[in-house]
Amino acid sequence: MRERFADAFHPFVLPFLVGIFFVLGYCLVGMIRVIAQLPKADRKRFLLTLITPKYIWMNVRDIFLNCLIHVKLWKRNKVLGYMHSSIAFGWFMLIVLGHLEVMLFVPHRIRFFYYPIFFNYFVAETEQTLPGSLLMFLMDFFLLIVLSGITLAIIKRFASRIVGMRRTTRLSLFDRIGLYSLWAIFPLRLLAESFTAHISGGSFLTIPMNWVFRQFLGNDLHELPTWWAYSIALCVFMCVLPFTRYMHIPAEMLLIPMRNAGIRIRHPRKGFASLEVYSCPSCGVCIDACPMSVRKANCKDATVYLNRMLRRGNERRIEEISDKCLLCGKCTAVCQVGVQGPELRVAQRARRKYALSPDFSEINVRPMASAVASGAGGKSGGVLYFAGCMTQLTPSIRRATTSLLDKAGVRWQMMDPDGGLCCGRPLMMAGRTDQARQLIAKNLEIIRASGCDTLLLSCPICYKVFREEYALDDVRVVHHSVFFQELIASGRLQMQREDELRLVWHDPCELGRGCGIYEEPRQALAAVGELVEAGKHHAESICCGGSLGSLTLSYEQRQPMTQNALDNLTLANPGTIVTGCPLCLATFVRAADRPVRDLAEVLDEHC
Amino acid sequence: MVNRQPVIAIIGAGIAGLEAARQLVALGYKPVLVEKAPAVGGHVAEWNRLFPDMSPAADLLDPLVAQTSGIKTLLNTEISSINRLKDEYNLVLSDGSSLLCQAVLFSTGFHLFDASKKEEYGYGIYDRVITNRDLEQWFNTRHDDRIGHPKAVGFVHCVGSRDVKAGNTQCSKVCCITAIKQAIELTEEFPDAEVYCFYMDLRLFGKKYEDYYIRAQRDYGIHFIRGRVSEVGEAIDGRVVVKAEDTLSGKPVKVTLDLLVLMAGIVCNPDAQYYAREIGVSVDDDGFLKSRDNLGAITESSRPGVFFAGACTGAKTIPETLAEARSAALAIHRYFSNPR
Amino acid sequence: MIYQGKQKIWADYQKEIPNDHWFYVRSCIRQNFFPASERYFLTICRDMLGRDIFETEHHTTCGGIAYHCDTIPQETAMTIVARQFALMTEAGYDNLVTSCITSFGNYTEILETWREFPELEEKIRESLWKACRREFKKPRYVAHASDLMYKLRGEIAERAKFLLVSRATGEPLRIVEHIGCHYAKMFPHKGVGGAEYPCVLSGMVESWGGQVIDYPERRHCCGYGFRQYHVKANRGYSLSNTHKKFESMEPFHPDMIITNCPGCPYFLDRWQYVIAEMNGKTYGQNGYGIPALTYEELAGLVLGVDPWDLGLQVHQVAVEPLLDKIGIPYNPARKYLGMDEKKIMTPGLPTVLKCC
Amino acid sequence: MDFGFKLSPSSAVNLDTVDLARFDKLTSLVPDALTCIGCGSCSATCTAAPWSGMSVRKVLLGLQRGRDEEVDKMLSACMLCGKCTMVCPRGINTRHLILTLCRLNQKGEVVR
Repeated sequence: MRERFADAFHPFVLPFLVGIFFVLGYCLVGMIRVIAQLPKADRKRFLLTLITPKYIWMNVRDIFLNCLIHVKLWKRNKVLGYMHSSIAFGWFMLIVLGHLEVMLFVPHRIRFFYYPIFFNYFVAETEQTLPGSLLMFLMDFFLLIVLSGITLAIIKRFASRIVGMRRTTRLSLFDRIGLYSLWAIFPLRLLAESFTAHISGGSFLTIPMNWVFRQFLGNDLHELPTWWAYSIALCVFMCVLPFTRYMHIPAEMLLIPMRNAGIRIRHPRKGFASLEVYSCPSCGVCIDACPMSVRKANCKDATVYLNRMLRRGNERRIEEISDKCLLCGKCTAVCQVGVQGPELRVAQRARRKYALSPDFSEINVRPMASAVASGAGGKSGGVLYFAGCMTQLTPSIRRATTSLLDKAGVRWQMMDPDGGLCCGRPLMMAGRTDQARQLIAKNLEIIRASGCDTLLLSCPICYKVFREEYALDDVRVVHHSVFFQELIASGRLQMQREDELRLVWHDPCELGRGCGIYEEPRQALAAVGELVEAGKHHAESICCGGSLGSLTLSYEQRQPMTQNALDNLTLANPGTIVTGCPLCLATFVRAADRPVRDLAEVLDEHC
Repeated sequence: MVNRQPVIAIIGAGIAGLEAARQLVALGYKPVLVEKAPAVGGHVAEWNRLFPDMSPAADLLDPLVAQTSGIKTLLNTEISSINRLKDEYNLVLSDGSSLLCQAVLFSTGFHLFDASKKEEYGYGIYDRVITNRDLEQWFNTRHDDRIGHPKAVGFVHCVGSRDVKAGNTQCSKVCCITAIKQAIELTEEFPDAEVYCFYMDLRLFGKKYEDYYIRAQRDYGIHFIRGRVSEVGEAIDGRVVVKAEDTLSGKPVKVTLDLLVLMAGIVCNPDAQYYAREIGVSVDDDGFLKSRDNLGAITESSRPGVFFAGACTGAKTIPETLAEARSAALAIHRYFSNPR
Repeated sequence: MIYQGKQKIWADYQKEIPNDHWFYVRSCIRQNFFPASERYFLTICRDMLGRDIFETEHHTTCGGIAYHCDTIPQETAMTIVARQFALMTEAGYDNLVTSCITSFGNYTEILETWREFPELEEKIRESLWKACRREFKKPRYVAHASDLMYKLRGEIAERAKFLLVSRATGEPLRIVEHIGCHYAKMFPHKGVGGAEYPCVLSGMVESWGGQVIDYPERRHCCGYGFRQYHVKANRGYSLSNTHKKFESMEPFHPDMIITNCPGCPYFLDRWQYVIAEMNGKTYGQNGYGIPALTYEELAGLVLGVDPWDLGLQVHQVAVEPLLDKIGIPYNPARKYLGMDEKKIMTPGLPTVLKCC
Repeated sequence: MDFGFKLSPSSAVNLDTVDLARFDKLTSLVPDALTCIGCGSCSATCTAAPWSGMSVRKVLLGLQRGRDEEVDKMLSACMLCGKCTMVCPRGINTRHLILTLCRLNQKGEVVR
């Protein structure tokens, strides 16, 4: 190999240089701002992880698997997986190999940014060497991979159903520019390299194309323009990148380490939140996933649009989208980047100004506290059962739960025999955290007074908040599904199995995605009958539509969502629908065409 | 036993009488309509639009009148007396002639309660107090100086209904929905007016009535105040000051209105009571004519050959009245077809 | 306002009032409040119109206040009333005319009760006999003195020295009539014109040239309410009801208030002073109050009786502006002279309410 | 002058003078609020009621009767548990109603 030009420069590299410096500068500034916006504690924590070997390894692995290979996407959809990883990983390899070539043949040029990118223009092949032709081969190979990905991308754009997506996002102008320039880059590179292949050499792709072109193209006049075009395409792509969904490429590379460091959203627009927003590739997977989008309704309220509106600062829509959401968390479950839609919305709700705020300081819980204290009869330990507001509306759950506790011979007492305080979760969902804290303090007073060692909950909404927000280190907070499964496993509850009983388990949002409890209730149900699965289940189960998460959805708007959730549950035609949440129960019972029961009820009947 | 064409006298040519006559003709009889008014149609002829579909009263009445035009109808004719012969009835008419018939159908309808009897509401004393009928006629004619361009309007439900003191303990049944209908119509007429309905209970039992109520609340912003108006006074500007208790908040309320509409209730037509006594048909303690059986034979009296249709036996909606008219016709047919 | 409408109602509520021969029972409290009223009722009926009105010093209270204050049972009130009837019977009269509205209500209520429950009447006859060996016949007619005055309004109009018109403009005076609650609210058919639009006073006003004004709170109680005023803790409530009436009649600018109840003129008169002291607000023209007269006082004025003989000086609200408006002559110097032409003390002047 | 008693303010609600600004704004944002029939289901099921006398029905009524203090007192007791929404026969989204109301100042403006 020898260099073709002494000065090793040609003006057509300038566009590329402009682009690369612009995008690198932009990302650098962005990164510093995000880190600066973190609360002090978070920032310290994050920076520490960057120098902790364990975290470094974790970060490198995750970035490689997620950003380049897109493993999550592979699991979800092979075609999309291939499409993304072919482009991402292929392009990555082209860059790496480009640098290898430079280092191998013209090491002194490595300091030129553009050299590895336009290598084939600046060099002429003198003799064929094994490593040389190997590199050439790999270059053509990965270029082919990328091109295949691009082809798929083009097909997807015009026929998304082929790759298994019902609805995708509508692209903004910048997105289109970015998209088309991205599509252009690699064909142009192929052309450019083909045109110069007789000088710079090439491999199975470029050499034959070069030969073909030379049959009918008499001169080399078209060679330079193609390199220009290639460079310009790169420039355009990199210059618009910050304003397009492709921003997720750099953003995600910072998001992953931050998430590994356990940083949480504290403000809907700043720091980690903005990073999540930029990491959204607006692929639109969340649109199909969103329970609100049934019958083509509310499509514009999916998380992808929240992110877009947050980037555009469209306050009216931001508010609308934030308030409408059921906070079921499914968008996060299906999101490739794991954007926390619900958390973003709650943070947004928490920013709201109110003329009037609740004040629970007047409430005196001492009578309740002393009641549970005397109920415990001075003995510490035992189970304290908090039925919660919603269970008051579904007394069957309360009856079944207490009956099971008796059958298992557990020492227990009610925390709210004649109604109690709300657990605070609904206020949290509305973003009214401080007010929720007041209630939490009041409830803590009662729980502490009881001296119990286990707090039993039949409502996942309560369960989540007791688990996450209550400082109950010495008290075990447990949902009845888990508790009863343990009692069954340990033989303290004997179940009579009823073979012809077909049961389907509905994963309540707060219990499943919210607290990661999927298996215990299923195991418990398996003990009493034949368990069938819904169409979508576990992390992808569909919200019943009754969720307290939504502030604005009307009853009429919720009905189709409930119906859709029921259709999904009854795909395998179960005899009974079983759930573990009083709210889901009350919501389903209204619309279901077959019995809907709480887990406790079903267990109690077979015990 | 139909040896000769029996004569059937239908007293009152309101919708009940007309519909019954129409059915009887279809069954091959020759009924005679006796109407004291100069025209047929009764109350419905005075109404403008009908709940629950806001359809013009004429749409209901005109075809009915057209199809009964061939039937012998004695207008401006009162009945001075009725006497019972063996199995016939002799109607002595105001023109001196007499009508011998084998069956009598009471379709005498109702009278609107005289709102001036509720003195505390000041109907006939305060300029801005009118009744449901007055308002309905205004919808028809657009002539009523009392109405003007009201900014605040009140509707008083149960005026002379469910009221021992007014001598009327029963519910007039149609006033609630009528009040809502008229309140909506007024709101459409005067969008800037605040409209209040003072009710004791809202009884919206009929098809689509409840939807109507919801629309009145949500789409027309009509205020419903649960409480009976206790008294009405006149302010210096001639507007009326209405006092009531808002029983849901347990507080007395006071409001100054440009127009107060009294939903006069339904009482039995006194003529009907008079005729009934003459031929020994009993009158129920609510003042309406007494059916042989309130479940199975609402259209039949305790006397052979005497039948009822419509509001003479109690407050009725239009569909109920029409249905009764038809079943009365069939009852009469059965009466003449089966030998006694 | 549709006048014919009212006439129609008045037509439905006419009561028979005999022309002559009445047994008169006085009110417990009026003689302290407006003493000349009852005196002039007798003077007008007997001396001016030549009617036979008998009264006896032996009659007592009718027990009405005690009864309405729940301090005596109705049987007791009935026995007291039975005794009045006995006095009437003994005197050979069977038309009873009462000076007091509550008495009128009480007599009416008792007679109606006896009509419904004859056994109760028997019981009362028995207890009266046991108590004082007296027997009685029930009165054929019971009237309130204002009924009688209503009956005689025409004759009074004929003899009228003054009419209720403004001398300056010739306009009729704007007069608020206030009917005592116990007059017809319990038994509408026992009152002239019924309970909603009574014409007993408006009839007088109209036949004497005045114009009755109807205002939203016309029906409202004057605020006296035995259980309210008599208990100091409730007195503010009593006052508030009077205040409500004045607020309601204010925009109509009435020249005077005429009443037919012992308590009403007193409270409508005196509370004006209290309200003025509390809120600094007066309801008459330029700082004065609205004179609240009894129908007897009004009749007296119409017939040309000297205002001071009618006892108008014991009203809190100054009557002079009214007298001037009608053109009734009076001698300011005589205002506070007693019967013996010697000066009784002159009251101190209020701080807000304007008096002469 | 002190008479030892005072004029007591009238307990009557004068609909001529009640200021409906807040109620009107609320119903423009949550029209369903107009469809309340005062059945009291919300009050009966309310978690906060035993502690405070909270009642959505009374809140809506109070707004229309100018009883703002009572309304605000009740609002500030709401725990947003959502039971009232579950039981409302008219399907009113009571939580939305309450949160919207809490955003309005006495003049009926949304606070920013």
